[in-house]
Amino acid sequence: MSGGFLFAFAGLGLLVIGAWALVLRAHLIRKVLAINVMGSGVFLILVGSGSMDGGAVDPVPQAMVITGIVVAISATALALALVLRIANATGKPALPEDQDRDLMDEEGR
Amino acid sequence: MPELLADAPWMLWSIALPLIGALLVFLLPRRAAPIGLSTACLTAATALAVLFQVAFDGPRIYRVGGWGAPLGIDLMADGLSVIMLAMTAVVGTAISVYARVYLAGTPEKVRRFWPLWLFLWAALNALYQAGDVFNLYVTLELLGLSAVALVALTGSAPALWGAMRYLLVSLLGSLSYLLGVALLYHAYGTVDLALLGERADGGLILAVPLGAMIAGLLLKTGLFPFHVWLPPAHGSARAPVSALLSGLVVKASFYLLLRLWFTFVPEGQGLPILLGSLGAAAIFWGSVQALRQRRLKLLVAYSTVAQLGYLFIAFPLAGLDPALAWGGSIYLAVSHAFAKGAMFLAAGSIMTQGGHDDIDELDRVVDRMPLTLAAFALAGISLAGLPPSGGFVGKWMLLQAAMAQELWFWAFVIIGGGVLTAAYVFRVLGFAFTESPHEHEQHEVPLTMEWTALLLALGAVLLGFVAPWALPLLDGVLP
Amino acid sequence: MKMEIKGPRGEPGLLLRAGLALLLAALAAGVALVLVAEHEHPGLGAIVDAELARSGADNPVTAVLLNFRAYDTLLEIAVLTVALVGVWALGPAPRIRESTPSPVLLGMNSILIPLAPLICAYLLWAGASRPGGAFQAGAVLAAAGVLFILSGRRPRTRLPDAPPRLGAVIGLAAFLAVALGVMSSGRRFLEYPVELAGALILFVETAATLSIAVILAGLFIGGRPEDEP
Amino acid sequence: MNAGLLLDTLLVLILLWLAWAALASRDLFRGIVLFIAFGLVLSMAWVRLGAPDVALAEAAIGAGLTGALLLATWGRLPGRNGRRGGQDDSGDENGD
Repeated sequence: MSGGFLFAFAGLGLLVIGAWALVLRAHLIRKVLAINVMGSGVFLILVGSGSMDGGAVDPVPQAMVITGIVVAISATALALALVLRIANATGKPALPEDQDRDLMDEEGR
Repeated sequence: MPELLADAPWMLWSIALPLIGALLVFLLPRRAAPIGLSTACLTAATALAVLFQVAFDGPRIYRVGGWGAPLGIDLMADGLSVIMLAMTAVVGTAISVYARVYLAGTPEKVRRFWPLWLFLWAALNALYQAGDVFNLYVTLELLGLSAVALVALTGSAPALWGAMRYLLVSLLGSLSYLLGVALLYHAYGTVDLALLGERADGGLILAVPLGAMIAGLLLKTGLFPFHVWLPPAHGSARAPVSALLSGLVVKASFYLLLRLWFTFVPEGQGLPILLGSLGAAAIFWGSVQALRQRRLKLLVAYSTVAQLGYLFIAFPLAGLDPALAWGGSIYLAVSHAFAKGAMFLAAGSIMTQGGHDDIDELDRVVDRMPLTLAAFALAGISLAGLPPSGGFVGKWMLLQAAMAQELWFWAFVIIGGGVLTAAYVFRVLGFAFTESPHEHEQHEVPLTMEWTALLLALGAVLLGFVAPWALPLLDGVLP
Repeated sequence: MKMEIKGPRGEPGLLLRAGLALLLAALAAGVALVLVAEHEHPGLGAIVDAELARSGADNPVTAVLLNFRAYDTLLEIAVLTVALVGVWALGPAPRIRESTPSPVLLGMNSILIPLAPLICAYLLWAGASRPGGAFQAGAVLAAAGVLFILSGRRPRTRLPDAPPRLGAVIGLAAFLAVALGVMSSGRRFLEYPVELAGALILFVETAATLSIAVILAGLFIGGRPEDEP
Repeated sequence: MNAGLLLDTLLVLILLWLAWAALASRDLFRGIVLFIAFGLVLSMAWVRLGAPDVALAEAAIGAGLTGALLLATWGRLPGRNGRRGGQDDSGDENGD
């Protein structure tokens, strides 16, 4: 068992945690966090599974992950800008179906 | 000189030109409209050049950077690619012409619309010609982000919600797709589509990544029950943007789904029947919702949910004669792009004229804007699948495929969906002929807007006549 | 986006949770299965090593990013640009609260901000042979910009529009110019001549670094410059 | 079990815990801070995987700038400081 194997499975765990939170948390910033965690999970699977045979580290998945990280921050920035406009326009950073939900983030700022 | 032009790498230019144009309009916002429109025309011309190259010389491959797969990235254009490219070129040009006039009153929006739309067009052309699953991921993200930003352009709360939901769904879909790419690379050591097709040997090792990719793409295509994000996003965007999203953008993820399906040819009957059933559910659910809508643009958006369902009916029908079923599905996708583009553009004109899009309050549109109403009606004819429209050809092919195999349920779905489509189209037409009890503001609608919608709708009908030339392009693409 | 089956107070119900758990369990099982199975196809590491000498970079990751799969990177910079165009389309930048920043932050900044271009230059130069490269360097430069904004020392007068606009597109523009420029000598898009590859990569990376920094800082500001035409 | 594997296991456990805590904590600010920590630990994981280039990108972009963006957005949310953020040209109501 090599390190790559371990990290690939950690990536799988992150994917599951992120998907869970993406559906169940209402606050839009939390959904953005969840997407980012899921993305990190997929990146770990991509590189981790590539270095599972214990040989030299494959540079191709690494380059893909760097591309993925840049794509992720682009999407995150657009998403956060949207969250801010939604919060300013409606007073609550949540989608309409979650409007009546306790966002759990009001207290303890 | 002619040989030089015939051999030029138009595939590449169809991607590079809109990128250059997008940068130019972003740098020179004051001249956004003229630069944007000329870029749109040039891009369409290059896409049509690719169509001719492939039609006369067969499929082409362009090795970016000269490395070649698996180290480098290959672009490839075959019959399916060029059909989608040409569809984007024609519908995209019409929408560009419309947008130039439609947005002229709001210079603020002009500057925002053009760079995003040109980036979106570059993403579409790149996607249709990509031969590499990771490169496809990047094009998907480029497409998704520019589409989301276009929806948010409206600025109202519903549009912002629509954009946000669209963004989350789009990102979830791409991540699911990327997971599939990671597993494919792990299992087969390449991301080149052609090589993957050779190496993939079926079984669970292929099923898991393929399942993840297909699920992600279904999410992005908005197939029932993943359609929840679609009507708010498509219904709240500006008219040209709605036309782009409904006509072109959802087709991109559907194309990719087909591409994966044709490359890997999944075994078994379960998945095709599931996809077909979801398609049937989409047809009925989307049509019923369309009938119930009060606002015209939401009606048209729900109609998209329904018509997307049709594209998936081909999956359970492809067993006996693949060319018939897939050809019908692809033909429907193209006709829908024309018809739905025309419908949203017509809805935009109606909204501009009366200042609202309440269906019950439509006020003698037939007298005020006969051209626009004709566009709406012609587009409706193609959507409902009446001869001789493109929609008729597509549905007739699907129907033949169903009857040849005596699969009566699917035949019933195809016909029943057509009846429902006719019902919601006629609901709009009915109100367009009557007078509204209330007074509404009246605005002048530029003739260009009316004519572009009408020409697109005419295109949707005339597509019925070009089938004998278009369908042979698919030879060799289908499994 | 999901079919929400809600309990009281709009909280998602048990059914939704159970369905989601089932779906995720199936996903995890499937992925785990593919991960542990035996595979006969090695990755592309060996091919990259074989062609590394012709790529113009000694660092294999840089070689993949900026030569072998440079087309991906070009589109990715387009994605970054779209994000900025999209954020600008949403509206003008929210006003940053004018408050006196802490002396610690100011003191730290007077060291960090001049240092950033140095680190950036190092990362850019190192990227050819050691870990580092345009994205990391651009991020460092952007971080310096963000610190500068946070320190409240940005000019009170409105930011002019043209320089950030130009800075944002220069990376993609230079990349496209190089990619298309090499075609004039009968090569393909992005097909660098071997003897020039190193220089071209460095040129593209420098322009990209600048753009990445401008775009990332622009994304942080969160809206378009106010005096836009 | 060698030291390297022990370190990897520890990293993975911290990573999973941080992700869970960032997404499940009741306080959003705490969640964001935990997410930034998650990014930093993740960049250590990249080093362990033999991917220093990715580690640098992750630390600078994934943790650093994403974190700054998240904190800035959090700080600008309306109601946080008893003020509403600057409104803009969000115009037409029925969003044609």
